[in-house]
Amino acid sequence: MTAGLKTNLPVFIVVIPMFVAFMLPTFARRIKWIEGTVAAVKLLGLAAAAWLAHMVLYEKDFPVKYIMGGWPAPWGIELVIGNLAALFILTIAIVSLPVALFARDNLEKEVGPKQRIARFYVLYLLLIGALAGMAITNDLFNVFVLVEVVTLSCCGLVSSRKGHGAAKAAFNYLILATLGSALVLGGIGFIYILTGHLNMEFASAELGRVWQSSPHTVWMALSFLFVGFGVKAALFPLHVWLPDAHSMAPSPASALLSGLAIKGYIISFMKILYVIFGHTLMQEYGIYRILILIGMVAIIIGSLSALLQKRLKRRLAFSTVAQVGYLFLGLGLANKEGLMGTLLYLVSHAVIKSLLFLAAGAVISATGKENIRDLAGVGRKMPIAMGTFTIASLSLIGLPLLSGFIGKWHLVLGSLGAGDILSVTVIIIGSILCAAYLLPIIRIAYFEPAPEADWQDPGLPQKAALILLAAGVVLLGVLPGPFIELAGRAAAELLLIQ
Amino acid sequence: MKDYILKRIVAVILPFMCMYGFYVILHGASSPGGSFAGGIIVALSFIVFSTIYGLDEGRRILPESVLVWTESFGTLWYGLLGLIGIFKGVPFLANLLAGFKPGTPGSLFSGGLIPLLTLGVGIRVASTMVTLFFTIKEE
Amino acid sequence: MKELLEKVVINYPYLAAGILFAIGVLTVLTRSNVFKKLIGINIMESCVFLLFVSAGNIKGGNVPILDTANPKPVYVNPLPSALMLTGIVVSVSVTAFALALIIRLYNSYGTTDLRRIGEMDYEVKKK
Amino acid sequence: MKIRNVLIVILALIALYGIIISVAEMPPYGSPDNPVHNQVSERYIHKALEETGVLNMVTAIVLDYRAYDTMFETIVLFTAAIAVVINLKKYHDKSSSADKEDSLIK
Repeated sequence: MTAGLKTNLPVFIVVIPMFVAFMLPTFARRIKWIEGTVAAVKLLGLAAAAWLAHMVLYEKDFPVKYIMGGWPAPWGIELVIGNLAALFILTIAIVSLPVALFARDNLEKEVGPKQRIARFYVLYLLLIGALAGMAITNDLFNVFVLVEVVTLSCCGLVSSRKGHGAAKAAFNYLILATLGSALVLGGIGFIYILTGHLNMEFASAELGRVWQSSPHTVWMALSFLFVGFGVKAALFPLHVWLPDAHSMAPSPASALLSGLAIKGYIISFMKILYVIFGHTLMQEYGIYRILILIGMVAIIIGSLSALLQKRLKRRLAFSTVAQVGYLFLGLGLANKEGLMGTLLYLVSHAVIKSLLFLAAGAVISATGKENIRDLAGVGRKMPIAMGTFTIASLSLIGLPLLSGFIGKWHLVLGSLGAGDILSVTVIIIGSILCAAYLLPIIRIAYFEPAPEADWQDPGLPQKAALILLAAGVVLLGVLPGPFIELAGRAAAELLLIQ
Repeated sequence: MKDYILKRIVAVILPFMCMYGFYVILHGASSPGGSFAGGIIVALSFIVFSTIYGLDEGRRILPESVLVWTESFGTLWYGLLGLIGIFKGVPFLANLLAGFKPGTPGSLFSGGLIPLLTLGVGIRVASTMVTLFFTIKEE
Repeated sequence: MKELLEKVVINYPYLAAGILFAIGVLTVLTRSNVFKKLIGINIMESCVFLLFVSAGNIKGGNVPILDTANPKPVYVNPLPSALMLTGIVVSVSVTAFALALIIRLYNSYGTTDLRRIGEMDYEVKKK
Repeated sequence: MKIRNVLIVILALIALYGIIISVAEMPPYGSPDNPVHNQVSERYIHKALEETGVLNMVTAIVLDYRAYDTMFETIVLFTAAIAVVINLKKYHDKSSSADKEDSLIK
């Protein structure tokens, strides 16, 4: 039994949240049961993810290939459970449990009656399952289908908020994201036409042989995939949907979207770039330089536009645009340190940004104020919400001993290794700008006189969620051992270093 | 709608339409079509019915609870059939590997798991389409 | 040049897919009416389906349904058709969801023009 | 607004140029020697009956060789249904429909 559980663990991680999601609308009559079930599923998921990570770290025979339905690689769908997948699944589990806890009291205000809350949880579980699936799949078309599940559930989560702004944001998001997925499918089509394979490794081997006879088609496939995933991951000139969607969504949904959904696309893009195209082709086409350049522009422009925002959640949303720049910058460095930096920054940003959004959501739902100027004195009235917000901000800026530092440190090391002084400068400037747009919030919250209003810290589950995430931020900074190990091995795997 | 002729014609045609939909679903293994196309035809029969006879009548024939159940369990059915493979010790969604009989080619129940999967997906597609239509029409 | 044109003419389904795809992208990006945007999205997705399905074709090939009585010599590639079945379902779901959002937008703004909606939002913000 | 449209048209023209160039390089349409017709489709065509027991190869692929994709396809449909319901469904109290509260048209 245990052996069966162990071999099929990757399938269960993807499928169990979805099964529970199918049953929620029919079985669950009371909102308490739904919340309990979701929390239980997430706890189970955390345990499973930890087990998976432990197996990947300490057992010899990983990465392991799971052959779906018994059809081997080029004919059927193949899942690969390696370091990258274990790292991302662990991140999903760490972030999604506190979000589920936080959602308990929050949703009634932002989403509405209990039937809608039940549907919200359904979309939440589908999103989690599909993200886990994206991390482990090794099949191009399967990536597309999972991308669609993620896109639709994200748009559903955004549109579940009451009020007219949410529908508009969700519509813009849906249109642009579908444009992105059509581009992704087009890119997959070009690769399929050239190689005749959908499995990533077979396609890669075939592409290495045929690319010289049709270089422009390969270039077209690459640019289709780049723009498609760029739209979905909110890469700088294509980020127009993000600020509205992330600031209009209910707070738990914003945390998921900013923390996890974007990361899922980046993981997929990373796999497609490094596994299918590979080092030689990317160097031949100069993708590395484009990635670094766009990453740097995204960092600067995203941070500057965040500086200009007056509303709290919009500022955090623009901050996400800047952080996506770091991730793409690391992808373009093309050495082990840079890729490790991307992966570690991805993990730490997932935790930090979801904590920031949840704390902001707690503050906004307690005070009813969205502008940063009106938050004077929140720090003293809501110590836990604002305290965790402070920890997360300091970590995002990149102070040592907090999680954001490790990712940035590896990114800097990677840029030095690539001999790219400009990107080191940009990373440091980005940190300074990050301090410039986050620290004023903390200053206003703590050092300005509080008005005579009765603002309370949120309820116990929400406090627990915030503290859990804050503990995660600190722990990732102090004891990053397993994460660094996983990220290092994943980076070496992607770059084919033995 | 008050149109008497339309109602009579629809009353005659509809059962055949629905049956044709199930025919397409079940014969997906040996002829063009299959779960999705057949499911759409089944859904269309209900959609035509509730367009001609009114939404309330449609709701009476297919209550919301039935729709929610078929919608959820059509998808769950697929997953549960996939789990059979795991219980037999072979991968998820295995078909003949999991010990199903291939049957005579071209007959109704050929291909082991496939007719069961088709039926689940077809019913599920039909109920989703009807749900989408009802929800959008109600607005 | 002539060589290029000849090759392009041989690959006319791909070219049609590409041109229609560009038209779809233009429709999505330049029109402010929500329905036109949705139609643009549908055009784009159909083009990708065209690209895939024409990739699987063989001239003189048969429908990929086995005929046990008299087997055909050449069958077209069934894989792209199977993939596009999934793609069509995805496209249908996106369209349904977008229509629901359009209804919601129309209920709260009274218009289906995104530019007008933006102006209304701006006015509300100013107040 | 005008400048933006002109920019978009220029971008589209560049993309079109790229498409034409890459179409010219693609394997010729309809030829049986294309890379698409490799051992993958060979097995689907010749072994589908033996390995799955159905005559329709497309069904064999959709529901057996790549059944995992089809599961996600149904999940996409399910997601869309849930998202539509979350947006449009009215529950018993009138005020609870998504945005009756702050509609901009009265």
